[in-house]
Amino acid sequence: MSDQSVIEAQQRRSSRMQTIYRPLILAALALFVLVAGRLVSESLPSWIAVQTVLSLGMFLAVIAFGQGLVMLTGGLDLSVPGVIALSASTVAVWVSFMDGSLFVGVLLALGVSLLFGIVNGVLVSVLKAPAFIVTLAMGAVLEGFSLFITYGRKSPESPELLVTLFSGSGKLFGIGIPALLFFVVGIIGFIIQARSRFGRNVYLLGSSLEASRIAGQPVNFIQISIYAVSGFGSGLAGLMLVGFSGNAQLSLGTEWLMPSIAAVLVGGTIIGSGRGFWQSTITAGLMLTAITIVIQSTGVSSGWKSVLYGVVVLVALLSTRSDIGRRRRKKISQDPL
Amino acid sequence: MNTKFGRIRQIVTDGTGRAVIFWLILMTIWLSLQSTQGMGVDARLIQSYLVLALPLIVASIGVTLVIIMGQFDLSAAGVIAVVNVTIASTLGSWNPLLVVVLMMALGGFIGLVNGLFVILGKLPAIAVTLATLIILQGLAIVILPQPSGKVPPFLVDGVRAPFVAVGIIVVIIIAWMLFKRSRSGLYMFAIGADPEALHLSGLPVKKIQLKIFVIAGALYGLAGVLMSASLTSGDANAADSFLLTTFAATAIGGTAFVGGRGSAVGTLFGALTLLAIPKVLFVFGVSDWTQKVAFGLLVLLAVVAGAFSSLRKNRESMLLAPYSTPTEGEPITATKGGNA
Amino acid sequence: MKRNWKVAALAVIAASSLALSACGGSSDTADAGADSSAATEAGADNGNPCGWADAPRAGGDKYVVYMSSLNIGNAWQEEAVNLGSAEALMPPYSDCVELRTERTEPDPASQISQIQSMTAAGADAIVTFALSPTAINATFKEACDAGVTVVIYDATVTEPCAYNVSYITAKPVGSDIPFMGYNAMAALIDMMGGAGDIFVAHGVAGTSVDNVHYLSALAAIDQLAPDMNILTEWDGNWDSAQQQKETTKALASNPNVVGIFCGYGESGCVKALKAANKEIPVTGETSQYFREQLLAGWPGVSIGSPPAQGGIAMKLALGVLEYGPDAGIPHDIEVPFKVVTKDTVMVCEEDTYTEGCNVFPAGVVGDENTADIFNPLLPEASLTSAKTGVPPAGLVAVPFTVDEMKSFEQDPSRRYITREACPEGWTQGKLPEGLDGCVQS
Amino acid sequence: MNVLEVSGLEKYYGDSVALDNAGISVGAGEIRAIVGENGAGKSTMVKVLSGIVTPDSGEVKIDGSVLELGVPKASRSAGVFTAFQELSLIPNLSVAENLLIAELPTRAGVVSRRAVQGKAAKILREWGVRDLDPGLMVGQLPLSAKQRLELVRTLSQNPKILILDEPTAALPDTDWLFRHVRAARDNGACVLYISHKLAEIGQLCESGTIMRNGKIVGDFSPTNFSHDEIISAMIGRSISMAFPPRVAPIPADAPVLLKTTDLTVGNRVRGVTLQVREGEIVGVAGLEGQGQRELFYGLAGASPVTGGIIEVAGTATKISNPRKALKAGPGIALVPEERKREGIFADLTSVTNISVPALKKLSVAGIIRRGPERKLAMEAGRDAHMPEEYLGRDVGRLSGGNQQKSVLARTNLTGAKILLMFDPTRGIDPSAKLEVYSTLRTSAANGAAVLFYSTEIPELVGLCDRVIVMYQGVAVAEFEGEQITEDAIMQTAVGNASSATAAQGEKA
Repeated sequence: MSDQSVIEAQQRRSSRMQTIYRPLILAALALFVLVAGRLVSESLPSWIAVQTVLSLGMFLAVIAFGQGLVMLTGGLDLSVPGVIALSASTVAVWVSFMDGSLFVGVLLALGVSLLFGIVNGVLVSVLKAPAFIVTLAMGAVLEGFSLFITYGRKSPESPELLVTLFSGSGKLFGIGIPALLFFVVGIIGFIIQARSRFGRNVYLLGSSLEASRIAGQPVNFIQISIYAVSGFGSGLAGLMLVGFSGNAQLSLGTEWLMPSIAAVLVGGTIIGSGRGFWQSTITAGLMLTAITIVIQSTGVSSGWKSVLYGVVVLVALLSTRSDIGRRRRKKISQDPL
Repeated sequence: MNTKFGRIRQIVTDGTGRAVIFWLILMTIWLSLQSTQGMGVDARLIQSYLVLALPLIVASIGVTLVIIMGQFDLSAAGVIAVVNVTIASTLGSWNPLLVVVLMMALGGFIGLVNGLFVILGKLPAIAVTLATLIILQGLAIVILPQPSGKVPPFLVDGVRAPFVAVGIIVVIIIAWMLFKRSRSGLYMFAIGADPEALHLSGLPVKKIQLKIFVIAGALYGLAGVLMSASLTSGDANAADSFLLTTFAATAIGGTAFVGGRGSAVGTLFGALTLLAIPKVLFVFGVSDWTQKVAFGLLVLLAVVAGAFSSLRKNRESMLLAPYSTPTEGEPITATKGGNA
Repeated sequence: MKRNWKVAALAVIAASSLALSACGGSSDTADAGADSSAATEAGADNGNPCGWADAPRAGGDKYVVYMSSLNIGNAWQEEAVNLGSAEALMPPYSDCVELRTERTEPDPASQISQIQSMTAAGADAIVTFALSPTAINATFKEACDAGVTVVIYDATVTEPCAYNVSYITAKPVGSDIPFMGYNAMAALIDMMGGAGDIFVAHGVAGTSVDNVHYLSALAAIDQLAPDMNILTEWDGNWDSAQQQKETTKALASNPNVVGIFCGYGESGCVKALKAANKEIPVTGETSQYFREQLLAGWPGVSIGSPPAQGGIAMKLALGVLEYGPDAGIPHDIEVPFKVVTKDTVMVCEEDTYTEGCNVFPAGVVGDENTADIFNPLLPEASLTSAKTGVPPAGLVAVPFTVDEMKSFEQDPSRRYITREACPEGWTQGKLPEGLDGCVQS
Repeated sequence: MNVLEVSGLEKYYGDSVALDNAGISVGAGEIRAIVGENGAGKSTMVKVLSGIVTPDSGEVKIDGSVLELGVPKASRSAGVFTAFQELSLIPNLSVAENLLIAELPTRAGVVSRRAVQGKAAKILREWGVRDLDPGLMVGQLPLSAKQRLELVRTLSQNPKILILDEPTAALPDTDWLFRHVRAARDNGACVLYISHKLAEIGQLCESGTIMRNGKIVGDFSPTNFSHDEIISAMIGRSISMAFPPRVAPIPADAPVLLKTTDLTVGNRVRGVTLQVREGEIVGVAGLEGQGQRELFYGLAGASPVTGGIIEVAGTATKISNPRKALKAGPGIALVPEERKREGIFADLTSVTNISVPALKKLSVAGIIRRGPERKLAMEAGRDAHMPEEYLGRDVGRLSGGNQQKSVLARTNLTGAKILLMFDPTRGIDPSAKLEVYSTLRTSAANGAAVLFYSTEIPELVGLCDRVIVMYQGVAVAEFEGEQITEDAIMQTAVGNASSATAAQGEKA
């Protein structure tokens, strides 16, 4: 059984590669990028920069969480901007026009987001409609709804509390609250995805829907709850962003969809498989955020900036490819010894 | 099953057939309401509707091929943007045929790059093409910082000339019928269903995959030319919406996102449907927020209906599966099926 | 069992989509009702409604006029389309015009499709915001050829047959130097004491409006403060959320900045600065939030695209219908705009136009709404119109005379910027502001 | 002079060795058996010879000329043709298109259906296969038909070197195959025959080679080696290939845990009445596609039951999905047919695979306690003879045997008393098979009622207390105790029994 034990050793390594090394590499890259930023701006690296990366990374993480779960099970959630817009305008309108309490407003917003997440889930799991297109269409519908509730009104303003919490004006021990929240989000996300029963069910479903079914897993329920969580996450992000930017508007979420998908992919999650880890996703989010900050302050024109960004993403993908470690080891094993 | 009812049932459960039906319904609503409102229906209205649909049709078919092959391609919008600005900024007065060839070659080249990263680089296609999309959209702005330029007039007038659009659509359908039955076509479907088996059969799977990526890229290139012809100018942002609409068209056309199954003809009608929806909403006088909602719901309706009926179809096929006696006895009889 | 409720699900979707279309329809007919109620017997010497130049294309006793903007939930877009609609619903126009409002999804194909639909539906005039200066041209041409009057507001198009009503190349009220970008940058340089490094925010990259603002701003730097550096640039997409995100990033890499050339979505820039508690000069457009900040003493210059252009464009369109296409109404109108600083900011009486006022009392409109709905060319504007698209009772439109319109014609030297061509007698050359323009040959 | 000369093949996957200086030489007109456990390197060698896998080093000579490695075309043109274990057929292409996949005849670039089907029909007839309609989608075929198609496709190339990898895994009548293999041999082809079924090897092969851990560990002559000797050589330690002893005959009053009356599933299972008592292992025999799969899946709630009654522990129960099945009375658990697709979670570790049914009771406030999970999985694994060192490993990387063991361990963890074992020993190596047998017997001894289907009739004979034979969706015969013989089962399975003809008529 010698080969078996060898395989085992390799397995240990490659799984550590996934759960520990890759996130560390990505985090290190994020820092490195900020340091290398020196080349384009002499005020980099700086404590402010780190804080900014963390707080923007926090928003990204909240969205990327649900997105990641959906992608693990072979889908994509394109309704993110729609949900964000809807939840944001719900809370804003409720508080600034209905003079409702913030608490109720938040519950309403999250409830609505959850609801439409569930609708997505039902369409995908029960009616077996392609997630890509269901969530795309749902996104359009939700944008319509958020237009409707803000329609003909003066653009609704955000509740004060949300602003102080998420605009970065509020601080705790001199650190912006969003930056601190990043770690909270990170830990909660890790517990849910890596340690909880729900997270386990997601991995099982992602690894093999048929096997889950035969093993007596409530597959439809799980799939629905995944989209529900994704909806809820986007709703939460909506609340945070409405606090961040001070008022609700349709475009609140549009600039976050692609980054969330990119973070999950660069984090090494493979669509529709049981492979992918939360710690990699969020660290990938940090790295991408850091990169955008540095690229932004290069002198090149905006066109070249996005070219640069795309190239960096490609490089990041290549450099953190999951089988790269194995390939190196193969070369070693080829020499006569 | 060979009763008339059975055949109708078959059309409805078949992705393509359903797309056609859905499209016909929308067209009837649109045109009938149009004719009752002020101006009647003239050929030019339909003509311009088709011209507007051409780029989406061609691009979506590219996406469809890649999806049938079991891969994913987000780069369409990027290729179209680059082609559009290249034509408008530099090829404005070139020989139109040369332009078409060049731009298809450009698209094909980008498809080749995508394919190489996916197949040799062993990277997930969606990630690679997302990156190339970002790069290409950036390049488009670099090439043409602000909308301007012109498109070879022959192209513009050519595409608008009566019956050209219809002609192109007919050509597309015929081309698909042939390609589907060509070796590459069969291999494409095969790879989508089971690349490993094809590999074991000793066929060059990677080469075939690469080929499809290139063909898709070339189609995006062609779509870019067609879009340029209908915009008559260059605009780096004009193609942005293709990123998602191409997939919507594919899905409405009844192509499952699992690979191995699908039809370009279905996609063609999916695209036509997508462009018919705004027309219907217009004649209904739907504007402001309801516009987005109604659009979303109609797309959902189209896709979910498809998923729903194919769900029932699968269930039936399970129950109607044939008996087999492996001993040399009476032959196995079952519904014969071609691809798509 | 299971199947049944799947059927139900389908049914629901189908039903609701139809229901929505229907209610959309009804909402529109409500508009129509609003003006037909005010309708009177269209009696006139030449038999046309209101005695205007040509008969309505679709026949009927009213001119069909479409007013369209982008369906992106953007405050500025809504106000522009509302002011335009209100114009057509005021007497005397309300008796002559059937107004139909539309929204365009932000992609050229949708707009092309929509313009074609409008033309086919018998439009006499189409007043719209154009997604691209060039991409829609062919469609506008078709509309013109079909006898439709096409008027574009804010952003311009190069199609000669269309009328451009825009501020892009205009001079601010009480200034001899054209271009918003130039004036804004000049004001910024002035506030910074002519030195220091800045951020520059673009709008949507790849659009002509953005390019004109940007290039004229650069020209100002060259001429007024050549040693000033641009530390960072970004695409603000004319969106405050995006502006705030980008400003936050920029501040992270360059906290030592002393001024921001922000443009539309400026509230995002200011909010990001506040979060980093830096109070530095900012150029922005006309949001209520920004003007309130100026009122509170924030160092900044508010200078931007007036939504009144919507109303002005509508008046122009109706003028063309009234006097006929050959009455010599210029195809290029420059809409003047205001420059407001913390010294010149002045609170309006609610809902009325008092000379020189440029910000509403707190709480009357939202942060993102523009405070600048009033314009010398649109004295009949009102806050109600801007908010709802329906004019308050008793308000009467002030039609243009042909000469009035001529007096606001764009200076030929700047024609090249909006039309990519010079009028006869002019050839392409450099403008004093450093941009490509036309010079007398 | 040998036709095939293989020397010094080395192939590593990562740092696991698949081929370790493997060499073999086969002469013309020779049928060489290659035996070894899964993971011994047989399939890798096959793939190297077929040009599918490029070895890290080594050389292959055919008729003395060196073969270009890693190039399928080269291997084919050198006359090497292979029927693969994992059938290289494309589900969404027709029988004909699959048969001619490598050189599809085109007319003006278009593959004409008629030409292909004509050609295919001719080939099928030549090879004595009259029951396959060339127009059928391969995906719709039963496994046996697929295997036959794969074989015909290989044989019809008149190979110089014919490689058959587990050709009879799902093939009911081996005689058909042997006839053609011998014919090929007589035409001077050299044949590599890879199989776990030592009986067949005895019938067919003149010589044999044993592989272990990627090495060639020796040759043997099938005629004068005992199975036990061969197996010992394969796994490197001596075991005896015996079935666990039956316990004393099941008492007549033992409670009936599972009883069906006129059970129908679609039109695949047409009125099956059977019962399984506590502690009993009831075998189900039948050629591929006689409805046994639907029977098992119907009972497990994985296929919709369309008629009849299912009584679980005496109470009639409606089973609409696997979840309900697990909850029904003492619980019904299924070990599915397609291990890779329906059985294992390939990307996840064995622990994760095993602990699935226990997750609820393992977790506190929704959080899984990992210590207890590992412990539980370890125990369950031990009961299923799963070596502990594999528990932390992705199941997808384990040998078929260990994959199956993790599935059995999970099944045991469900605590279900009614076990539906659908061909649990398919494609796993002898030692693993033994362990599976004993697992089944133990759970039966612990009061489980086991329904056991296998394609290998000897297993049914050796393991079961009763055997039901299915033909055309009906249970056509039932044997008990001494009546259970391979011959009796085979006779009824192919429909020769009187009851079978009745079934025929019923169908028509």
